[in-house]
Amino acid sequence: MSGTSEREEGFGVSEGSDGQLGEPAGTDAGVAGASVAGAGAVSDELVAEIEARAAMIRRETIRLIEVAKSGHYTSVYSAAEILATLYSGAMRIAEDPQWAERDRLVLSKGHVAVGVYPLLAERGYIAHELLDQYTRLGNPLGDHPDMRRVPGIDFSSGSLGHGLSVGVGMAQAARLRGYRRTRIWVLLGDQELNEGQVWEAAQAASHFRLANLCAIVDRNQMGLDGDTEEVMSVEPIRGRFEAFGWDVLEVDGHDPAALAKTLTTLPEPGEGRPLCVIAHTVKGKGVGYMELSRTWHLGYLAPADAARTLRELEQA
Amino acid sequence: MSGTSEREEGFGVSEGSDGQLGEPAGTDAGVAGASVAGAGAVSDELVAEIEARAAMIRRETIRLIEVAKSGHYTSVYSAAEILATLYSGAMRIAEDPQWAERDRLVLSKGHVAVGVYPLLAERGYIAHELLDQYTRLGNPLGDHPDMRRVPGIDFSSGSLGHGLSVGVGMAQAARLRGYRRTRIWVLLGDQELNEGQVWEAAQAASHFRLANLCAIVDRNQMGLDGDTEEVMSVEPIRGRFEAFGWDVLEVDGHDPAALAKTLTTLPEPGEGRPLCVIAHTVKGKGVGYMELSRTWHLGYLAPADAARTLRELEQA
Amino acid sequence: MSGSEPAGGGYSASTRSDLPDGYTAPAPSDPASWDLAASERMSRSAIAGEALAEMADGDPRIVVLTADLKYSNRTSDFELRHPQRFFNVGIAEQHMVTMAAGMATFGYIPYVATFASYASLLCAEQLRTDLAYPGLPVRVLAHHAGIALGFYGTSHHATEDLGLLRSMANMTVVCPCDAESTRRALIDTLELPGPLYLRLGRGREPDVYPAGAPRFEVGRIAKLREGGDLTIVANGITVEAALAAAQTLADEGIETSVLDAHTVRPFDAEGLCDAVRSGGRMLVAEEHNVIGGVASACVEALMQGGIADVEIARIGIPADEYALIAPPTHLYRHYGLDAEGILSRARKLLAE
Amino acid sequence: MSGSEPAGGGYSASTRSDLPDGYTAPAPSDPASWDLAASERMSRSAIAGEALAEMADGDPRIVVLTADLKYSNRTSDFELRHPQRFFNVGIAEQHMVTMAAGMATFGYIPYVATFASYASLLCAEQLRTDLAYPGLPVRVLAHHAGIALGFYGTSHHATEDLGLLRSMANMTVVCPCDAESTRRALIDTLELPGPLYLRLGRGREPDVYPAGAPRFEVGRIAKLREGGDLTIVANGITVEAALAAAQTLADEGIETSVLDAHTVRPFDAEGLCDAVRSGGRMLVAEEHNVIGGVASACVEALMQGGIADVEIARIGIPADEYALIAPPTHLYRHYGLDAEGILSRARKLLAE
Ligand SMILES: Cc1ncc(C[n+]2csc(CCOP(=O)(O)OP(=O)(O)O)c2C)c(N)n1
Ligand SMILES: Cc1ncc(C[n+]2csc(CCOP(=O)(O)OP(=O)(O)O)c2C)c(N)n1
Ligand SMILES: [Mg+2]
Ligand SMILES: [Mg+2]
Repeated sequence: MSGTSEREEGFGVSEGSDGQLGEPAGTDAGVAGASVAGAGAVSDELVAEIEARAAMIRRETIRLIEVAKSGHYTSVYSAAEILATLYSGAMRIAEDPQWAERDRLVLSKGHVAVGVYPLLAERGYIAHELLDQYTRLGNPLGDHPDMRRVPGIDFSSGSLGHGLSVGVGMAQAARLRGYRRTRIWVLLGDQELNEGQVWEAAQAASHFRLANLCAIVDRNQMGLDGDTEEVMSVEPIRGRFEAFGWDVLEVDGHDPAALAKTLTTLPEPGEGRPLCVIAHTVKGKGVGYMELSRTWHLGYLAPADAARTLRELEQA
Repeated sequence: MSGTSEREEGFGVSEGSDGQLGEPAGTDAGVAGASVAGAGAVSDELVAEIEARAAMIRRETIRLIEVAKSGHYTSVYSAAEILATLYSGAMRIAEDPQWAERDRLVLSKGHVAVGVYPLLAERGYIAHELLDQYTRLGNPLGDHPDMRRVPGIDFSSGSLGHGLSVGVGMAQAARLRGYRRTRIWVLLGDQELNEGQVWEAAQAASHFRLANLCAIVDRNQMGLDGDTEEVMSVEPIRGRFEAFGWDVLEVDGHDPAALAKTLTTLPEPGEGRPLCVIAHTVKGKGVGYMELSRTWHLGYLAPADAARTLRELEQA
Repeated sequence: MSGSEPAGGGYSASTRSDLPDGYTAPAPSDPASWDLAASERMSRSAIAGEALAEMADGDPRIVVLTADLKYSNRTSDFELRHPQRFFNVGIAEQHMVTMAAGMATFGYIPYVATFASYASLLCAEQLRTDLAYPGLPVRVLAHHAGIALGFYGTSHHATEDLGLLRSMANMTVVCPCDAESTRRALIDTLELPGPLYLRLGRGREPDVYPAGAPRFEVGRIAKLREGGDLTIVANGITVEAALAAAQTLADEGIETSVLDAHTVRPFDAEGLCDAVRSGGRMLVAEEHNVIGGVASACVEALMQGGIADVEIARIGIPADEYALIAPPTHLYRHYGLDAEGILSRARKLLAE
Repeated sequence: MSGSEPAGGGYSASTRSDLPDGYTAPAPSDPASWDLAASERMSRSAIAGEALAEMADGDPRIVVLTADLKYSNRTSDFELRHPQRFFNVGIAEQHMVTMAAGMATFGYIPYVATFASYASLLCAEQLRTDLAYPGLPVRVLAHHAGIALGFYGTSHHATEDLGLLRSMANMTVVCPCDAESTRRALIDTLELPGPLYLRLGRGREPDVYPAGAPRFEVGRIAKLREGGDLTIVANGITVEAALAAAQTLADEGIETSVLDAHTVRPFDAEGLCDAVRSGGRMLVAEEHNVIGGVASACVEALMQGGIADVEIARIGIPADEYALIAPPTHLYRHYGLDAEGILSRARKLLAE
């Protein structure tokens, strides 16, 4: 149940020249992604796979929150297709959740974790039974993810605003270790962009020319108290990232084909401008009464309502 | 020697409608600026006055640091004309340093204080004798300014990155109190723009439509460790402020006429986009061996060198 | 401007009559279901927003700021009544604290509200440099303190805040334990010249102090029960638990003093020394790391007061642990912060 | 990339042969004058950058980060030798700490350096959430701690950091007092699995420990002098002052134990209890608020160790004061943190 740290592996083996560690840069031997998409074309199978995975995320989120009796349905629902795409081949991960040269995913909007745990169980990183005890005493799965207790979680989060800095550190470290194909993904909330530390990290990412860093903004139009532009403006998101030295792409965050096309055909990670993908989404997507609702950032569906809502999801 | 707080004045006098305090909005009765420039035209007298005042700042900085035996010459020298212009009529201040409706000046780059104290003494806000004991035990004048001990200092500073937030609070408060002509000025360093809190404040200023807020960036090209673009990029400053919803003007920060024209002809403070003035300057301006030098962020000129440098300044 | 009531902006109208304009209707019909709006109404002791709204009716100095958490802390209650004096800064807590400092220099008394984890740790430098050092009257409503956010985990817990704040000159720290003491603390400190950190719970705290209770007085330890066998020092959620434990002990003939050490800074050393005898027994229970909080304040007070040979036990989060994942009440039970935990620790201490 | 040596970028070449490329020449000829480069060389005990540069020769895990302060903390010494493993993040301390945490997950051991005021208070949440909670081996070089920045004033002072950090689970806190103990602390903690906060002075500290001294051992109080009349507990700058005071007392026939309580967390309670007798006298002198720091740790240790009736005196920054403006040594004298101050407080305590 405890994620082993990379700290123990690979160091001290050889000296290496200064600034580069001794291990040989990795091969793909370990990669076992579900379905690695070819460059450019997005197959119908892949789209179907992403759709199925997103549906699974939405269903499981309802089931898990029924255990917790409180949770962030809507923050998961806006990100369901994004997460499904990442875990359907966009991310370079392997059977071993601690494979050193894997891509990393930093859940900067850590409250999306309840939607990620089912993906980790699906991949066999964690036991399915853990899901049934989500948030119960002694269980490692909380509302925010814990890297030390949950294999497949690359960093502990919960405090908004930290994740992009983590990503900068990881991207810099990946370069230093010579992991030329490793990409660092950071999932950010849109209201989260209010945090100043995001911009400290953004400036550093472009200054250090970390083209192996990809930030995905879940542009679901809302924070906790309401519409982002009403609570505290974050627009123009594209303009802000560009002014901080980033490349920016925009994509429909609920369109599996578009997401797959964007996220699986990125250039090889290297040196250059980091990339921000603005995923246009709807907070609560998939459940009518939750979509862009001001009262559903946090909530709980008791069994009867949960069942009714699951039916609504199935019919979609 | 202790600055009285506005807290004690004016409140509780009348109830006022919600959100607006009872005091009548201020008149200009209290204003006694040195020379209030007319809109548009900048007189030769004003230019000469600014030049003289900037020269005084540079001289006094050398004298004061001779007492302290350590100080920020170059951070003052890039800002000398800016400060001189603010204190030559751009700022709406009065004989009483605590006049409620005065303009405020937040020294976000607080280490410029040694260049401001002589201006406060010149205006009679503090006794000239205090300057002679700059940084000595018991003296209120330190490397960073203390609003509680130094009349004329509107906020205590020293930690970079805080000042624009202070300014947002003051601008919001000025509006709430009905001080329609009060403007809040914030002097920022360029490397200081690395601090994330600056951008938290920047977004809030435009969101709250604080057109009574004016940020001046001392674009002296350097932080402490070297060139800003080498240490950690801050460019494009204009692009960043614009993306955060600000109007931006650029000006030669060592040209008294240009500064006066810009700073004394701003529209009445009101509702709308806040204004950022990028003042292009040279760190250490006026002393050849200090200009854009990497070793002179901090330093000390012992008497012989101080005298020699004063002569260099006089000949300029 | 965030000062004005949200004007709808594309939201459908509410079908719940008690929701402010712009809320959408939640669908649930199962009575056990709830959404954010319903959750807000479950927080019966989260009355700071409401109390400030009342205080502000007659006091134009009061303004309220929050950081995208107006429903969680119910400063929305203030916003409804005083929209022009309410400022939502988005998720930018540090800016919020410093902005409040700027407003304070114009004579306002700003109340800033966010989770205690962010109010204390994320804003530590702003509290020190912008509030405590210049001595500005900004009040920090640090809600969901300790481990009140349960399975949100460490990022949302604040079990280090008292340690930080006890070392901060000019800072006043008060921990009310229920609605009435929260109201009293707000009223008592209105004219405090310097900053205040109000450490608040999650809003589900049962009543301890009767309405209008004179017993809760900022700066003075409240002796809620008197007894010579043992002194229990409590704070926040442990006050009610300590009283319950004391009642059980009383039924067994053991007499316990229960102190509410709500004001952690400045600490009422005299009040404590009056209540603890040399050679006596003291049990401190707090929702904080066992190092640096109330227990430390007590030990220092006794040592300085020359009260020696006190048998001392502490309940809190162990020195080198971060709390597990679980609902708050389960965590309170796990860490012995509930009545049962206090009772069993008290029994052990009495047997020593 | 900040990793490479600055390439000149418009600067004229240095005329001082010992300056790295890109430095401009300072004009001064008066021997008492100095600039940043000269000031750097005056900081003889600021050897962390140099020590790390040496350690890094054989250890590829070591990387160093700073926030536009490489000259003030002399991590420039590290940059010269290992430019690719040096990262300047500009004035963005919070990002620096979290970025280091990200690097640590790849097996690196990052050392982050900035003024203690910012390393502790500004980054408090990052230290807790990103380093201590996940237990990552990031080391914080918190230099110019306490009031070492003298007339820079409160914004640049750190007299609350120990209070904060003592309540932080998983955190190790060590305060070396000279060059040798700094080097030892760095070496001793290299393999520490969790985070470390190294509280450093301004780099002008005189030698206390001889080179290669085995007496300085992280985690254990160092007894630098033994005597039965009084125990002085010192830390950081007060160690040398305490030794000097003890020497004066010895000349008068009064025998003093001097303890260097350099490891504040975990605190060596046993070591302290071994050195302080019941009924004895203890004087604690520290460059910190008198609440929450070393003195608090001592009092708690004694109370837990059952050592009662100890007459205790504290020297530090008074509970509700921020230090005045003055050069550091003047402040040390003013607050009684120098040999004279310790001596006179010791005399008073002995007379009580
Ligand atoms: C630093 C910090 N402040 C406040 C919170 C509380 N909080 C949790 S979610 C949330 C709103 C997040 O909005 P957004 O970033 O848009 O994410 P979404 O849920 O919409 O995907 C807030 C304020 C937090 N987790 N961290
Ligand atoms: C939060 C914070 N971090 C670090 C410092 C130390 N420091 C003082 S001045 C300075 C460089 C400032 O550069 P810039 O903002 O460009 O101002 P300049 O002196 O060039 O006008 C630094 C890093 C500080 N005062 N505050
Ligand atoms: Mg959102
Ligand atoms: Mg600069």
